[in-house]
Amino acid sequence: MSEFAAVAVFLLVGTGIVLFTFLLAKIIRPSAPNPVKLETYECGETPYGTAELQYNVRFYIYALLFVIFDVEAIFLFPWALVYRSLGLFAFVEMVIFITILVFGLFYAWRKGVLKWF
Amino acid sequence: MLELRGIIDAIWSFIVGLLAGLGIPQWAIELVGYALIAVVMFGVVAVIVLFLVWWERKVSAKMQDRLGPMRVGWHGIIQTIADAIKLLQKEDITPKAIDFPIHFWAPVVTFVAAFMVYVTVPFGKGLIVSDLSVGVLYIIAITTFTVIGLLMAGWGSNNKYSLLGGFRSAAQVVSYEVPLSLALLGVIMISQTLSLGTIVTQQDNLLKWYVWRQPLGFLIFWIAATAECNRTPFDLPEADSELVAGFVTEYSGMKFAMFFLAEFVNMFTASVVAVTLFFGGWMSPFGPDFGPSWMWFLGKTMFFVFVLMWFRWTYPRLRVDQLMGFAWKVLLPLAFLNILLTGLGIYLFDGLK
Amino acid sequence: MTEISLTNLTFYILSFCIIAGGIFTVSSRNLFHSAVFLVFTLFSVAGMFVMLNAYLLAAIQVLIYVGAVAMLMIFGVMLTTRLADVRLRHVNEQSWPALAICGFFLAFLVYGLWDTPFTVSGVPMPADTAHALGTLLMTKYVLPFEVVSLLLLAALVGAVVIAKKD
Amino acid sequence: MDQVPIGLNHYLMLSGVLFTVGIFGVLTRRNAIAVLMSTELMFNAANIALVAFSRFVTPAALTGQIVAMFTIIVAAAEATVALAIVLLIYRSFKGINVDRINFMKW
Repeated sequence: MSEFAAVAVFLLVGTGIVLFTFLLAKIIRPSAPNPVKLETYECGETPYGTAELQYNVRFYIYALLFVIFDVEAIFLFPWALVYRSLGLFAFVEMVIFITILVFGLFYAWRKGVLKWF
Repeated sequence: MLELRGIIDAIWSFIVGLLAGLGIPQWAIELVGYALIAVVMFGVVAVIVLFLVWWERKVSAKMQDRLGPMRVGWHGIIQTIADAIKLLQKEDITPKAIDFPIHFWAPVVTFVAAFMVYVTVPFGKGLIVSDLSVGVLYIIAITTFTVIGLLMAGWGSNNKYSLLGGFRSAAQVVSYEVPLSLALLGVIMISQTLSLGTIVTQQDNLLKWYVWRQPLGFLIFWIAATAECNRTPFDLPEADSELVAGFVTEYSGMKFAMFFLAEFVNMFTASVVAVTLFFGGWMSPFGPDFGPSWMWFLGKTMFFVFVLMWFRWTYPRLRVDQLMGFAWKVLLPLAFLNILLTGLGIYLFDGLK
Repeated sequence: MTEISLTNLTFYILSFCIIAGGIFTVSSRNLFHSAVFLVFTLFSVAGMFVMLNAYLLAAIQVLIYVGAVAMLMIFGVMLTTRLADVRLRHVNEQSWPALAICGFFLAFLVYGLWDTPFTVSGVPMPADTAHALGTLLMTKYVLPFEVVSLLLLAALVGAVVIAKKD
Repeated sequence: MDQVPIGLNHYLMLSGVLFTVGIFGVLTRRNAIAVLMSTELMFNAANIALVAFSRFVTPAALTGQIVAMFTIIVAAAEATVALAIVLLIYRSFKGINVDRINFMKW
């Protein structure tokens, strides 16, 4: 556990330093807000509506695909870690595992999910 | 030899003597030590980034037959320090429509995530803060916080450009993350460890560099890492002709600086991981004790940073459909192929138990 | 303070982070804030796994929960809710009965768990859990391991069929 | 600061409290994604208990950690399908408040 103490300290010290620079900047910098300055930036035009648009659902579908393949990739790490000591059996297991998921990838491909337009 | 470990140990034993003399218990000394290391590491990272910003401008200028920054200091070398001071005193414009806590914490999350990677980076012989036993996974895990940070920036700004830029960056980073982890898997299969320190010591001369056994893996990793850093040719999120500045549109002053710093830190991190896993880290090509190890490390890493800058002025930007198609239809199948080939190679050439 | 009390202190701080993060997750009006608090909670849980010597599991927790699941939640929030929705009522009319039920449940749990003498083993944890986990996954638990690939395939096909615009 | 070392019961209490918080969220939230977040909290509570048992009761066997690993994976698969369904609901109902989606009730 003590090896992770450094991680915790880095987290706290890093956050602390960043907040400190924000504070420093707050002390140094000028502050002269006015209503026009505080408008949402839209290339100089008066903002039209809010950021409520119908966004492309493609982004979401890629995120769904990502979760599946990320889980798979992470699940392979413990396997890779002991690959040499387990022999041919582990290799065959992995070929089956990967084949099943590659099948999924090709399914998504054939269904046209990977096409952007 | 110019090894830094001895100097650091000498300074550290002096501090320990001082603190122990004051009657401070052992565990507190350890924590203070880590805190000091963290502050020093922050300084090191900051100096590296300041240098990289200047260097990028110089390299860009040379490639376009310009001079680049020349005014402040010798060949403009302290230009970035001047820029940093300027950013520090810039007015911080936070629009009224933002979601304040999210807008405020997004740059903090992004930067701290980029910074925390350096807990387990071996800078040289003995120069590693904490050689975590799950080091490789730790680095991948911490860098995923970057996605959270930029989604926060995109949402918190409540601006169309920011939101769209955030979506784009997240979809891109996420798509290239799978091939990236799978490419690193090949190295893990050969090295049988996740600790970065051990992976470096396994590659103790030129012939043992893992890049020779993982050429495809390295190629996949390097392309994916370029995309993860949002560098050209994968810099769609900040395609300034379409999205102004992407998710940083509504940021100014020090908050903008944090995103900017994090971008360069991530660029350095990508090079560090490439060097550590594929090119022997701080080991010199001729054996473990040839020249100061940290110089080898920095030299190799700077070369890869230079390659990233070189990419920027060589390749045109991809279209969004090409970008996604490349990750899912080319890199991902290739990464699977790489794992199968690696498994087969280990089986045929090394033999399994 | 000694080594033991430092561990205790870490435990209490992490517990506080987990529970406070959880409470904010379920009670925040702004759904995006909920998602960010969820990330915070999940990260603290990873810290708890580190305290329990499960380093590999902590890394997996951050990678899958924070990097994938919470990221997906944030995507979902960004696609389906607006900043303006914050003004809407975010809980249904059953919150007081629900609170009562949860109170009873918690009291029941505390009553049941606090004094149960579990047989705590004195055997120390193996130093290298990552390799041990890999070996177990490939030997004793190899069937679940393969079933997981089928499960992931099913989830993939399901998600594609449901989410694809036609 | 008490000197009692943190034991199994402390972790189980933490797990119980987190689980209760998750239940409260599932029972009261109107938004489908918020309900999903609450279920993730409950998954995590269960994982803490599993890993704690693995640490204290069967340290050598690591069964708890393996099961927790499978739980994480099942949770990820569940979240994927559930969020795809949320997207579908959003498309057909123009909103994802679960108390409006009651047409299968009777």
